[in-house]
Amino acid sequence: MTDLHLWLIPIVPFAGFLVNGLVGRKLPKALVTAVALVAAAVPMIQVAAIIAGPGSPAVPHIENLGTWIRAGSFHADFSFQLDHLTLVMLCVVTGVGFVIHLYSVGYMGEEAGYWRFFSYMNLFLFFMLMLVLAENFLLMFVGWEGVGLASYLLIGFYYTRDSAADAGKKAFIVNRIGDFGFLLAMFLLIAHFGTLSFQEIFGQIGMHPAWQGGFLTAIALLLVLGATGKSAQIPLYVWLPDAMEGPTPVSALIHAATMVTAGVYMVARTHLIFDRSAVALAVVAIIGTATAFFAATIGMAQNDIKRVLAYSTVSQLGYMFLGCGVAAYSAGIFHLVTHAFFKALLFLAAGSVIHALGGEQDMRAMGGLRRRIPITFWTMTAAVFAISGFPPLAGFVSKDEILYQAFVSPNAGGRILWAVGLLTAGLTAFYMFRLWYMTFFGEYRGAHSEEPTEHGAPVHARSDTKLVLEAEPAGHGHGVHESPWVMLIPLIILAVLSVIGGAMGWPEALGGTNWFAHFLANGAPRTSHAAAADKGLEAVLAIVSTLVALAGWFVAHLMYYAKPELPERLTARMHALYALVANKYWVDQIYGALIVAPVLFIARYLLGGLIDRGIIDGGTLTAGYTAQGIGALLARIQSGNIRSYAGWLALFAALMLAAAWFGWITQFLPR
Amino acid sequence: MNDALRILPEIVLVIAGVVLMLADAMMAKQSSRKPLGWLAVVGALAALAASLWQYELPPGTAYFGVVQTDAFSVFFHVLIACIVLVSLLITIDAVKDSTEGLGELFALMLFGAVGMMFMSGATELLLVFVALEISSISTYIMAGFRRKSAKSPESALKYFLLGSFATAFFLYGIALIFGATGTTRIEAIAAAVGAGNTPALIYVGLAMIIIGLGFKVSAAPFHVWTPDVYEGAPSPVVALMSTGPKAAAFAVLLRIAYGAFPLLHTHWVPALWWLAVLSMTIGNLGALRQRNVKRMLAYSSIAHAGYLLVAFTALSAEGIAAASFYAVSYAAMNVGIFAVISHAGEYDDRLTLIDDYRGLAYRSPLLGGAMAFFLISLIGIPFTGGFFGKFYVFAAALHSGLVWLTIIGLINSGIAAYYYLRVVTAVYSRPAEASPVMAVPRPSMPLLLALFLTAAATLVLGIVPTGVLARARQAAQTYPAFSQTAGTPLSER
Amino acid sequence: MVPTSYYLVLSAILFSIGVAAFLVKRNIITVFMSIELMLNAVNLTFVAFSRQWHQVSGQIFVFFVMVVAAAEAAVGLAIIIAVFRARNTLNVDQIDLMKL
Amino acid sequence: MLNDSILTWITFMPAAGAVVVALLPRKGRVIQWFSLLVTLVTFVLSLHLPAHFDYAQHGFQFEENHPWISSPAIHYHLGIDGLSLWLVLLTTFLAPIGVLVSWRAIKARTKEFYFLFLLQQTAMIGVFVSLDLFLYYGFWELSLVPMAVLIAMFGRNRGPQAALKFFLYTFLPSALFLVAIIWLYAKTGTFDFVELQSRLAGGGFAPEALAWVSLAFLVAFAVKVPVFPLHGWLADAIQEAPTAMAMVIAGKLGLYSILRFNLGLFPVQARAIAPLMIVVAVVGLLYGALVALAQSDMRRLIAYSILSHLSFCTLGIFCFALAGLNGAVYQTINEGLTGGALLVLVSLIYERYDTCDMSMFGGLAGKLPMLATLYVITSLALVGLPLFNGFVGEFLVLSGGFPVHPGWVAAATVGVILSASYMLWMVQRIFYGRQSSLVVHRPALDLNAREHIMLWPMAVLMLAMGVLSPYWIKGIETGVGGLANAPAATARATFDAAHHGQPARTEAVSMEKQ
Amino acid sequence: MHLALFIIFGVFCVAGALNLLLQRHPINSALSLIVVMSSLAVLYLLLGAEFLAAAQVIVYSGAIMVLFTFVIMLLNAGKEERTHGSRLAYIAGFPGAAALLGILTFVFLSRGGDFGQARLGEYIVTTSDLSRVLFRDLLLPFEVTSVLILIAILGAVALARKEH
Repeated sequence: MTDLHLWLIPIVPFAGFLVNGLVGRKLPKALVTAVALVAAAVPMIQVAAIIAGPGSPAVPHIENLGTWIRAGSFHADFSFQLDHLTLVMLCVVTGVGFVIHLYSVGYMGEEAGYWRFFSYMNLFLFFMLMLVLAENFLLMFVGWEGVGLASYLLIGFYYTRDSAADAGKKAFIVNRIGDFGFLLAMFLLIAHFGTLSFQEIFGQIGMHPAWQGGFLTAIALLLVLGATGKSAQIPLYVWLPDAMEGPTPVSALIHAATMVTAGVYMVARTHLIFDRSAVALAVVAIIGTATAFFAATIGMAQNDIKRVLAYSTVSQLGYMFLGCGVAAYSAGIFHLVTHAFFKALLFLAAGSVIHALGGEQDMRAMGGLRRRIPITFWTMTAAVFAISGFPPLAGFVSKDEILYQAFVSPNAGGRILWAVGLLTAGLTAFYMFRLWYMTFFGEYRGAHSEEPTEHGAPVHARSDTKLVLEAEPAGHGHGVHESPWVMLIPLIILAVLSVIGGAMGWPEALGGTNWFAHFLANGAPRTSHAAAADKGLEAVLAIVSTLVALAGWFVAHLMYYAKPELPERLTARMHALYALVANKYWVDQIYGALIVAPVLFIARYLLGGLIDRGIIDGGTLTAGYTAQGIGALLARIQSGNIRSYAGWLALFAALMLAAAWFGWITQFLPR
Repeated sequence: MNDALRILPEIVLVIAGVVLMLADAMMAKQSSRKPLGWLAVVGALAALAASLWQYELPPGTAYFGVVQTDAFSVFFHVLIACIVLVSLLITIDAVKDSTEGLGELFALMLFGAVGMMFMSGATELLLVFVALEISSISTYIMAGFRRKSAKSPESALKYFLLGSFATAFFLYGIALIFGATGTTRIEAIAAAVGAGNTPALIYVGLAMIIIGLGFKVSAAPFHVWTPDVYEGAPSPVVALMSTGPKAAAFAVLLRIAYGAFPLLHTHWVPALWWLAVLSMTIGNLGALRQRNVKRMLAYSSIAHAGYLLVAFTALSAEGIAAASFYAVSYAAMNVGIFAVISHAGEYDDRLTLIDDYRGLAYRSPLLGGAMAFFLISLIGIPFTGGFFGKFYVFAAALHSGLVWLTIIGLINSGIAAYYYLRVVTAVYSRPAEASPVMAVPRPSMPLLLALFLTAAATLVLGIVPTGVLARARQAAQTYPAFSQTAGTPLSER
Repeated sequence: MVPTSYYLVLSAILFSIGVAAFLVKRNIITVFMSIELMLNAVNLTFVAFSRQWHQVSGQIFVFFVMVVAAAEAAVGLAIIIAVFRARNTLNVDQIDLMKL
Repeated sequence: MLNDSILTWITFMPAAGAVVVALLPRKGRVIQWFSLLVTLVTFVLSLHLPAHFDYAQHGFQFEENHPWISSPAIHYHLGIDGLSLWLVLLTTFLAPIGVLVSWRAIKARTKEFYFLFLLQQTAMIGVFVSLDLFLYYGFWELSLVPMAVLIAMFGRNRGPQAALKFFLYTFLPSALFLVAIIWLYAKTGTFDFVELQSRLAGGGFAPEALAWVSLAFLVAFAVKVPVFPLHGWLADAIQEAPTAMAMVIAGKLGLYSILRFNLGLFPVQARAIAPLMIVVAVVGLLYGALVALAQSDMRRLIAYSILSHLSFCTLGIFCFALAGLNGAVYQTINEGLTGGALLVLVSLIYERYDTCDMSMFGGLAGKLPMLATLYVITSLALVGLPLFNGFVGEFLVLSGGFPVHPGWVAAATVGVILSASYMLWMVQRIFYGRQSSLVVHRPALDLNAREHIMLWPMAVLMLAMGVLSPYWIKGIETGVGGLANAPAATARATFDAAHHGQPARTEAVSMEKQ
Repeated sequence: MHLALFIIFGVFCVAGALNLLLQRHPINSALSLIVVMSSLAVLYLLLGAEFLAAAQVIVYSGAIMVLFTFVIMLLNAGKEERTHGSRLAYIAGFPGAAALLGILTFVFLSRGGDFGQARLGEYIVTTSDLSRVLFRDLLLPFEVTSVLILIAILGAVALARKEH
């Protein structure tokens, strides 16, 4: 077996992180850029080399670097595995990762924390690649937590802003709740299998066809909890919209294309466990569908361009979950891939818009940008159409595959899931076109872009005080303008991929080969029931969903282009509903009131105050005072008066004599 | 002549005392009396040498069986000689040249030591009584020596009146024992008790003797005099009287209990058990609230008497050895701490409250460190004599099956840590801004010597106790009747 | 013919009166006197027992007690004088500078 | 042959240094440099141990056994095994850092400080290497005094009170502990650990008495750890203590002793009380984390976080699973390292701003970026981020304990969430956000060379222990291997039967097999 | 005869002791004590202790009590004031004293048979008998007494010396 030196793939970005992180502050900017880009490019080249390499290596291909943790006979190794699923993920991570690194060179070009930013980005790549390459749960968990860390650092990149620091913390903690599930799942796995290695666990499952549900359900559900945290699904999605506080390339890379899809990847990776548990699959599907719909409704009422995209991401991730939940793992992964293209593109394009407007993120202050930033406009258009599901763009192909799989799934609720998914597709089209229209069409509604906006310093001037002083005079105070080429090239690349990416998995019903599903048949298969369905149904469903997308477009066109006064009328009419949606169903507030506040209350007053101060400290004091009190009482004998001392002596002498005479004390001697 | 050798240390001390008196009388009225102190030190050293030499003597009695020289008495002779020696050094350091009656003070210390030594060697209750009175009366007088303060005569008066009161009980006890047995010789009493004479009288008499001696060792509930007397008496005197007469009284108690009434141990062991428990508890709890250092140490000395009684109660050779060892280690650390107090308080007790000692370590690192060290030993921290003594005592007690006594005792030593540590922390905390910054006088040579001797002894007893331990064990062999019972729980005897 | 126990009881009575006097008397000198009373009571016991056992040592004990009492008296009265000088009172109840 | 006396050298080198310190002049920085030299030499000497340790061998190595006092039979018996090996190393490693962190913080009374500091070192090392119960108890108690005096002398505001509290809390149970030791001696006639172990294993003791004795041991140790609810001294002590002491005040001594004595001498009794200990461990874990959330003083927060993290160790110990025991020891080392580093960092902030009140801070990262970086790294290690040491320990504890007590361990895992919450919140309150007026107005420099020198080794070690854990585990496992419950397969079988009705796996790779 | 004498002087003793207790002027108390001591001397005679009877009168009633009266005079002590210094003295002390008396009396009377009867002139200790024991068997205590007296002198001198 050839040694592919898989460890090199993550280690190069790590080296980049170390160099930039430790000495980046003192390096010239060009060198920082070079290090970061090389660190991002090398893994991509390596992956390409593997793909282009001679023959296909054994699948899965495993490389073991040695033990990481061991106790007794249990051990978890630094071991990497390569199979088709990994390869797909590697392509996405390294490819999109590199493209976004490139973009960032332009976007972050004038930040004082430039070196810091790129070291974090490289760190992220390192952990993401670890996550993808891991051969066991524990190593996967390293990546899993690691990307969370990178995400935390990058969200809080503008750490002087309280909101950014808050958002970073929130992301980390909510992710930790998911990790709690992941950890428990691992403990259960160890308890049952004695190992955490994928191969060994899946091998054991394979050998015991009788194992259904039971502990496997428990494991699967705990894994789902982990996945909901990382992939921002109900109930743990709350961190992702806030994560938009980070720089836009971060949103594109981490909070759209790669990290948030880790949950989907994990479900696909462990699908052998899910396959044994109908309950867990159903849970995944329901969570996915619910999230997709729920987030889409919120997305309709958001005005911050990045927040719209954030909710859209949550919603699309829901689709992926739905795909996995109906055991169509390849469909889920396929959507993951296409979503990486178009959502990254959307974010980058949005970043370009924001960049153009000097930091403005509120869509109500945009409009009519179509001509001023044409390349951004066109690439974004491609993305909007792709996500809305217009054939033959990438989004259409992957989303339809999922909806189709849901429809034909033997589960009782498959049709319901499909219906909700379809409705969501319409909503998606609506809010994406709403964004499109509000941003690019109509009149420019913004104030003069030179002025910093109210709710936050402009994007270039956000890091720290030193930075503000340096950055402000250098800001783009010259009106709306197109971004530099270093930012546009990534847009174009991603636009192309968004347009043609669907070809990989063009459904057989429409004359394609669905190469992607076959490619993944080994790692994350489509389950067999899909094949039983007929191709005609698939075609019909595709048409239906296209029509729904068109409907969404139409409504958006009506409301935000044709009759711009309509939205206000509608909001006035359906005031309560609008408030509900615009306030994101008050979920943050509810969580705050139901979880955070009680926990803090208990911590502060019940535990910290009552128990710690009151009982434990107080108990100590009471014991001390009691002893002192007895001492004081004894000291009362010490009246200083000789006669009373003599009286005391006489009394005890008498007692002593009595005791001696009657022999009392002999009996009262405790043993 | 052979008889005289058996009381050689006492003779040496008497001669030294008399020489001292004569020298004092011959000296000019205004001249410094400190050289007399050195003379006394020489006397004490000679007595120490004589005591050590007595280890060479084969065990035996002298003067018609009135006094006995054995490993046990010699052990205490050596201890008492050492205590007096160091107390003399402290006195030399503490008192001013002008202090009146200094010559008498030194002489009294030496004469008092004669009494203590006779106590530890006497086998005739009459001699015990006389010796006890010598040691007591000399301490009564010394307690009143700090005459500038109204407290000192008061202290002397209280000690004197209550001491005499207790002596009356002690004497009554002897009378009753005499009545029951017809003799006042210890072995003879033991024999007579075996012959079964009027047990009621013996019980009551024994109880009265225990009352009297309990008073002398300040065991609760006969401890009431202790805090007042310690507070008023001059510190160097307290150094002596909290250790010397106490050790001697314990020796007497041991000899009487183990020598004269071994057969009645079922009677006196419970009594001592209760005395031990009460002493430890009352001593430690009482000390908790004290603000005056000397009062606090007085309570602590009550508690330590309790620990010593624990060893008695163990009723084994180990117990005797432990008691003897504990007496030594307690003497070392207690004399040491009073050396510090005496110097810091400059004899007239300028520093009386614990708060006055705040920041002592800042004013004088040496004194502060020494004080902390002795306190730590009193707490019973390992590698100090205090710890090993306590350990040995409770090991003996537990070995004899006294589980509860051991538990009570060690919990008590835990409580005790509080008040000792309060002083340690005071010594080591920064002096308050408002407090008058008191310049502690530079330690003089005798003080340094005293501190060195006591600290070294405390440390040696904690780290390499083997030598003293062997002597203590040898002393315990004086009572072979009990060494066989070691190890069997009390209930099985 | 008097039973020895009568003597003993008499001594016990005297002793107890001595104790009581110690508790009652306010004048330090009288308090001291009650101690002397107690010692005398003990002496009676010694003499009585000495007679009973036909042992001289009991009487010698009494002799020694007298000597000790004399010594105590000398010292005690000196202390009393010192106290009186310091406090100008002979009332025991007022000799309580040190307490608690 | 150095192997025959190395432990004596390591143990008493600091004490000898202390004596020299007492004689050194107070001028300049002589005392500091000398103390640093002593601690460094001790550390270098201690490196001899892992280098010559026989990792294949169970039982004690580098033994020294000389009679000390003949009766009671007390021996000067030293020796280490895999359990104590790394704890000794941790102690010697932290010593130079303790000197460095006190370099500027201790301005007056340096002689007293370093004298006591070095004495404390000897006491701590002595605890780990003593194999004679008497000797052990000596070091155990001795370790209290310098600590208490240092807290009293160098405490910030309420030093004396904190010192008293600390001392009494630990000393009172020690009294009962001493009773237990003496009882054992009375019954067996020996203080020697190895001999006692075989005697006790031989049986013939009243089970009730043994239960009480083991309880006395346990309480004394539990207070020192501290185990909830015996932690009353911890927050005050850590808040007041000079950093060099706060770093070592909690954790290792108590946990080591529980492992060595409670599990080593009283395996049956330890198992009997395990359910209770599991409960208090989990409660303490969550309790500490929650109370930490409510703190506004950095040191107090860290104190409660230490309580929480040490509870992991207790949990790991009383599950009696090999992984759990490994993890408990590992976590003990982690706590010393990471908690220590955090306290060092806090003290650096305190040196610059004279306060530990978090409400006074904000935006410090802009001003002290290096310090902020290291602070974040340390926080992440404490939080248990994978590839840091904390994760290895927590993972081993939790995964080892899970098959035994799934419910409790699951509850303990919640602590993972909470620890992230309070640590990140602390980081945020200090370093992020707008700069507070204190930060703006008080001039302060970023880390200097000395501070770099003491912090980076710790940071690197955190990472190294996170990545290369087998290097440490192999030693630890020889030490704790004998303490675990052997029957791994049955544990899983009962687990399966109890929880899922699944048949026990036949080809199971038994996790706790030895 | 013996009994009569015993009763007479016994009553004297007790009366004197009670008088000591009840009198408020120290001089009266001292005189009462002299009565007690002298009566005791008679009782000693009844018990055959001739030398002691003499010594009792000379040393106790004579020397010691003279010392007392001397000091009383010196300090010009007046009548006692009935101060209320201590309740504990009564609360604890009187029951204690009473219990002491009770226990001792009970012991003596219940075991009265053990102690035999005292006859007049049955056992008379002469001075020579006394000295034979005193200067032989108890020589050392006797000698040691000198130290005691030395101390007493020293102490009296040191304490009573007037300060300047």
